[in-house]
Amino acid sequence: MDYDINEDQKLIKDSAHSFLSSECNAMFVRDMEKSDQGFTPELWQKMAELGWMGVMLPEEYGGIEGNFLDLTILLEEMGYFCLPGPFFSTVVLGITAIMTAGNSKQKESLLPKIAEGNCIVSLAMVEENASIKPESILVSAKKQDENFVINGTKLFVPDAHIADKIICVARTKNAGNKEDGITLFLIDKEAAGLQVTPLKTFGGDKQSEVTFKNLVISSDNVLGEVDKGWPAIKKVLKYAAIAKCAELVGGGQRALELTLENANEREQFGQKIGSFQAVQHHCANILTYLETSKWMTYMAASKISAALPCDKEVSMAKAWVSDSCRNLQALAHQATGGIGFMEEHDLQLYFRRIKSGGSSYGDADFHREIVAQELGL
Amino acid sequence: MDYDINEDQKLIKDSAHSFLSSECNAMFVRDMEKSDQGFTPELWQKMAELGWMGVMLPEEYGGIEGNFLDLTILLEEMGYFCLPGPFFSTVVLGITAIMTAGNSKQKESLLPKIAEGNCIVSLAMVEENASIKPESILVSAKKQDENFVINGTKLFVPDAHIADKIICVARTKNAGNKEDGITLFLIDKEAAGLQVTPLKTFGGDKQSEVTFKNLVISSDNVLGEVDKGWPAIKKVLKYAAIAKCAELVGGGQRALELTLENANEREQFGQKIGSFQAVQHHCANILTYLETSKWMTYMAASKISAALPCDKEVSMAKAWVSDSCRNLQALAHQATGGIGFMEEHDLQLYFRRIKSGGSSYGDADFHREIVAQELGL
Amino acid sequence: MDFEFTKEDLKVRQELREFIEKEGTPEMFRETEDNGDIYGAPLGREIIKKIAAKGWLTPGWSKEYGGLEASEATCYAIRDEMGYMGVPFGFVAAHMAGPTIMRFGSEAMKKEWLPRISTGEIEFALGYTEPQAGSDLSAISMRAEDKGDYFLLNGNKLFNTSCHIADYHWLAARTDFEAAKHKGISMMIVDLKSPGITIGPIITMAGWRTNEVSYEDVKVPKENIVGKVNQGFYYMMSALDFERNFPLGRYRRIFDIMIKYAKETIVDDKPIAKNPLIRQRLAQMAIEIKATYLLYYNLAHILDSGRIPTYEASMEKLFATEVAQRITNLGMDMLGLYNQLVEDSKWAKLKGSIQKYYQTSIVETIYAGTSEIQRTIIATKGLKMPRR
Amino acid sequence: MDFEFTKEDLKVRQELREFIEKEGTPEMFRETEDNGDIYGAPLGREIIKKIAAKGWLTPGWSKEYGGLEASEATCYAIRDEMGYMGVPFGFVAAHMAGPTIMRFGSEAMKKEWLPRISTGEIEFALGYTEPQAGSDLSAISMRAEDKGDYFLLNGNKLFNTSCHIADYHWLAARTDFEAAKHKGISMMIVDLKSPGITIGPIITMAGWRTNEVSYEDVKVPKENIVGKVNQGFYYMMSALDFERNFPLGRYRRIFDIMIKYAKETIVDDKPIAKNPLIRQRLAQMAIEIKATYLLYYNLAHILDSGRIPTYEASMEKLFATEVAQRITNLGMDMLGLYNQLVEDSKWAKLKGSIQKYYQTSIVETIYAGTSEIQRTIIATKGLKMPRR
Repeated sequence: MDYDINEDQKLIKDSAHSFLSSECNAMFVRDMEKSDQGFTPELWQKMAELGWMGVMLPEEYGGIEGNFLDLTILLEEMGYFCLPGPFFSTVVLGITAIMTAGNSKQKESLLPKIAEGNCIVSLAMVEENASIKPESILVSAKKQDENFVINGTKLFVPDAHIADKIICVARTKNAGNKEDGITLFLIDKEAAGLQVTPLKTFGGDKQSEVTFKNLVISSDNVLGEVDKGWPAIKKVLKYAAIAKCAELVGGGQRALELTLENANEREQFGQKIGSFQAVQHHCANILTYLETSKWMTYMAASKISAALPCDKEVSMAKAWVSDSCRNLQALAHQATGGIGFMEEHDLQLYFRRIKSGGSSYGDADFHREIVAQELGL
Repeated sequence: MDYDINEDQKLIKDSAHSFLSSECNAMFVRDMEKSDQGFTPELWQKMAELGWMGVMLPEEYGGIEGNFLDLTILLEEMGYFCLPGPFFSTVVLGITAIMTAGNSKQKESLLPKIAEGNCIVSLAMVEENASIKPESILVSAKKQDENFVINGTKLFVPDAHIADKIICVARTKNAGNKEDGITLFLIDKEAAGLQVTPLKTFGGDKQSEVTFKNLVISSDNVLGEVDKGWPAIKKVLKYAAIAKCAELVGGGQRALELTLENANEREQFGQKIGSFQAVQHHCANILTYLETSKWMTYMAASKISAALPCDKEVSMAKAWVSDSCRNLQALAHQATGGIGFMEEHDLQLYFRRIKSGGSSYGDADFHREIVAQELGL
Repeated sequence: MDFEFTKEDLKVRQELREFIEKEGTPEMFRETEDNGDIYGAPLGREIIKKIAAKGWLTPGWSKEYGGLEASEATCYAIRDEMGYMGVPFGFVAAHMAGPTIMRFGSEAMKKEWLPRISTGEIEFALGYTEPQAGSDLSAISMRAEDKGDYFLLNGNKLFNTSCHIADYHWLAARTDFEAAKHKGISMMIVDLKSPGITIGPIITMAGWRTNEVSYEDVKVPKENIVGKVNQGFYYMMSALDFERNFPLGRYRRIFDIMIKYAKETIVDDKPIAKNPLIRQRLAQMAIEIKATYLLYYNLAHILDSGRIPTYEASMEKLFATEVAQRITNLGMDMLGLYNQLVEDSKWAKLKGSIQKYYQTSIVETIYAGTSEIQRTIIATKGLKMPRR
Repeated sequence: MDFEFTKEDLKVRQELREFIEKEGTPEMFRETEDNGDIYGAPLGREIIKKIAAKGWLTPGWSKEYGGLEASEATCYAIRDEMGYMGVPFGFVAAHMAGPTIMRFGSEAMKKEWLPRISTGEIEFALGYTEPQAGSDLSAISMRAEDKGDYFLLNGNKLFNTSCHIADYHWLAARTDFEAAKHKGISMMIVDLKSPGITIGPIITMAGWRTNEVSYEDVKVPKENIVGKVNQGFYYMMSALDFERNFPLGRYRRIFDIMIKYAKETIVDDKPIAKNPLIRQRLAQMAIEIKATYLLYYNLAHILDSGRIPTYEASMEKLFATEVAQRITNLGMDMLGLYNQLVEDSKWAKLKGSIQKYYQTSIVETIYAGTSEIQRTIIATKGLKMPRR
């Protein structure tokens, strides 16, 4: 049993913290929210130079051979600073899908580019029913000679507006078992029949509607086997759930710090508000939510890293972190008072991201149901 | 809109409070818990002389022509003092059933006796499935000439061990609509085939298993119409739910007082513990649970008294009061500390009754489901 | 005991609802939302004047000053219904300044201000909070120096919503700099167009605007002092007892919208209303809303009985605002991923209203006395718990 | 980072479990429950001696004093497993007195007491709480007057569980009556059979026994003082940092029983485990139990890393005890009306264990530092929030 991060991870954490504190302050975050692109190529390039895109990749693809736990630690810092941009979609969703399902040709052609910061990837998974269950995949890909023709609409596709490649999760067969018949397609941004329409979100990130209208794609661009795409997506969803937890934990950490800064500074009734029991106990509860969330995230991440069975642990973590971070954020606002409600105060950045993150990749109810199944209930 | 109780009700409340504070102290409550009977005929007789058994009865039956709201106020005081004995089963369950379903002969023969304190009544409703839905009535009564033959087992029958009459809710027909085919029987304690076996409860009250073994009963003892007993039981259950709320509110009031007595007396760290914000806020939350519970109870009771439609309001009240009183009791223990955990401290009396009361006549989940139906969900 | 509305109250609610359905325009509602839900801007003023003409702005006031002499129960019902209908319910003039003038103001002041308030002609902005005076209003430090026939004001106010659209500032300022903190504050009425006043926007996380206001050598005539000099703190506190309440109306409307949404939205071939988890949470909200209104109308009942609510007002505000947060949180959970989409996004559900109110609800448990302050009031005033 | 048990720890848990399954008798478990879950009575002593012989009573101690020199992780795992198996987990001798003697006692004292503790030969009862000293232990007022070669003790202790069955009192008493409150308390070992000690039962609401203990002219030899005179308060506080933890084991067992019950109990033709409301709540409990153990084993990790937990111990105790209450509350809700039936009633489910633990769970958030005290420690020690 070891609760400490190792020396390499400490290095990742410290260097990410120091890099992002200079490159990604709260003003930059606000600017990116307002911008159409939602990121800057300059920052993206610097991140690539630091090796971040390749954190989980083998050396042969330009990576640094890290594991998922290393990525978790990096994401926690990104959450702390509300890093805008397509890191999550490219690295957590894209690389995981390609590494899991891709053939060596696909890996060789894509992964080094991604590692260099020259390819942004996203995953088009969710549809109008807003569900991440296999039976919810209805966008269809019909075989036509050596090609497939894709039709339908995907929603909530992160960073699709700037993606070079979009991995589309489509149905190629209607079997009784809904996990069967799902196929992944690697689609180029220039493909005819692809249309990306940005949605406006309150979480500060960029998501889009992506429609496929008789989009013809060759079989070479199938990622993995035809009809057998679900296991890879299931893995991606597990990674994404814990990756999102890591971001939330980082954000929760910053929300606590902001709360303490105010509580230890502001005086009312002749004393620091941080000396009032009511405020102290709110902060103690925040820390309790935060530390349990942190350990739950690390626990699940270390199971993933060790390639141990972890469906239960992943769902436990996502359910707990989604609820807890929402609760801690509410306490942070309550302890901070009026100033925390203002746009100019940074607390609101976390409020929005924490709620979005809680709903993404399965909310607490969804994951509790999986835990119930894992308990044999 | 009028939130005040009227002069008559104030009189009921004050006289009940003063009577019970001398006749029913916490030592007496403990003695009754330990006794086999769970009540004393002396106190029962005094209550009858005060007109309590007849609070809802017309004058012709020896009553004082009060309404359900009057009864609610009386029950609140009984809850405050943890009054032991068969008042609830006789008056809330028994009288309501007889007044609703009984014919004039049955009323004339039973109600005056009850009012005089000479007849204890109970209702045998719940069975092994522990449910209060009509489909859960399985104890069967089969027609045989002019008689019925009853077979089966009832559980959780309050005060059956001392009841002179037990109203048995039995199934006389297996129809598709489970509300159809339920019949009420007035059974004498001496009836052959009736067996009463006390259960041991942690709530301090007396409940029994009641078994019917080829118990033969004449049609004269059918209360109301054959097969048409459910509407009367539904009404009894509504009355019982709100009556239980009233007891819980009274108990909650006392739990708050006990908490305050300790908090305003005990010193730690050189100050009264009641001056600490954490304790103050616990107590503020207790009062909030208590007052909302009180108004919800009165609101539903006044709807019942005015014979207005009130399925939704009754279920709202029972759901809210069950949860809130449990919450307020937990806060009371937390604010009181170690001494409140001791048997000799009165707080524990309420702890047990509040949990039992919350489960009785439909718990919070059960009643929320009814509210959902009433909302058209 | 009787918890039913009178026929008259039901009729007034109905009339009011129909009136706003008829008169309200999308532009007016939009303007209102952008301004932080207080009227004052052109379209709001227009409809408020019409509402005032019906007597619904100040229904409890005497006819002399433009009221209907209605019961508090009626006033509370109207106020709640206005919230439900999307018409801002926090009128500083009608609900805070007016009643205080009525209780403590001179005859001249009453004659001058009350009719203009009850007709909806003028609106006030609240001028209590300062950077260092939030929960602790006795710490107010805006200086008002006595210069003979006027006061000279210098200092800053923070989070003074609607100053940029209201006519007058209902201002608490320090007029005695030596006295104990509570004993040196006065209430006064300041024309917001006075020279020396600078109003700067502060945008809330929910997108609407509040203000920081700076006073630099602002002259306020002495006749604009309300009641007695240096009694302002007590007037503020007294007003809170009378006026503290939180009509749940606009969140109740959100809830009704959610109920409809749950019935109409099909997921996995059945309405989400049939999901047991959703059913239970919606039912629980309906229950908590009911409890809120029982507390709310109890305040009216206490006033109608000639008494003054104390801790009861704190309890209602505490409970109602927490219910408001739970309603919007449930709404967000029900919408799932759609909860992220804002009003003008493609695919937005319910016009993005849930996430907007979800954000606004955060401040409800903070402004006008935080939940923590309310709990302390309940404990010390309601339960007489010791201060030491 | 690694959150898995070592193979050795898994093996020890397994052995311990099998051992208690084999050795535990219903009479022993019953005796234990009646005595407030601390050993000391005849049957408990018997099994504890056997457990001690395996090294499992004080696994972390050096071999010199009868330990296994095991890691704290192993110690924590053993302690939790003992709770799970129904063997009381709070050993005053092994977990509180022993470690303090080891840290602060003289060599002679170590030699005299530690081997007798590690073999399970003797048990201590905790002697901290007094009528006016609960959360505030600095207010301890039991008088210990220096009479040359002994102290003369007078005063009262309250809620000193297991005094009626233990051998020695691990007593905090005031030895300096002039010094500041924290600086006049000493720790000492008192033979509970000493003349002048009267032990009276107090029965808890959960049915088990604790005590009030009065000291009247009780003589305690000076060699029974632990460490330095007047340093007792600091020893108590230091011990809390080392020893504060709440192994959830016995509530985890209740949870496992509930899971089984949910799968096996048929209502309306299907197991209640299929009721979505029950499923969600059981899953939530499984999640919270997981979170508890993450906090719990972090304490072991901190100790194994050579550091001392501070606020982390408070957090674990706070969190675990609240989880314990939620587990039993859910159990009560799942049982419905059956939740009322006590162990020896006809129709009782799960031997009435749920309601028994439901009642016991009430005190978990109170004794050994209330949840409120723990939150204050987390805020002031963990977050360095200001005291004023």
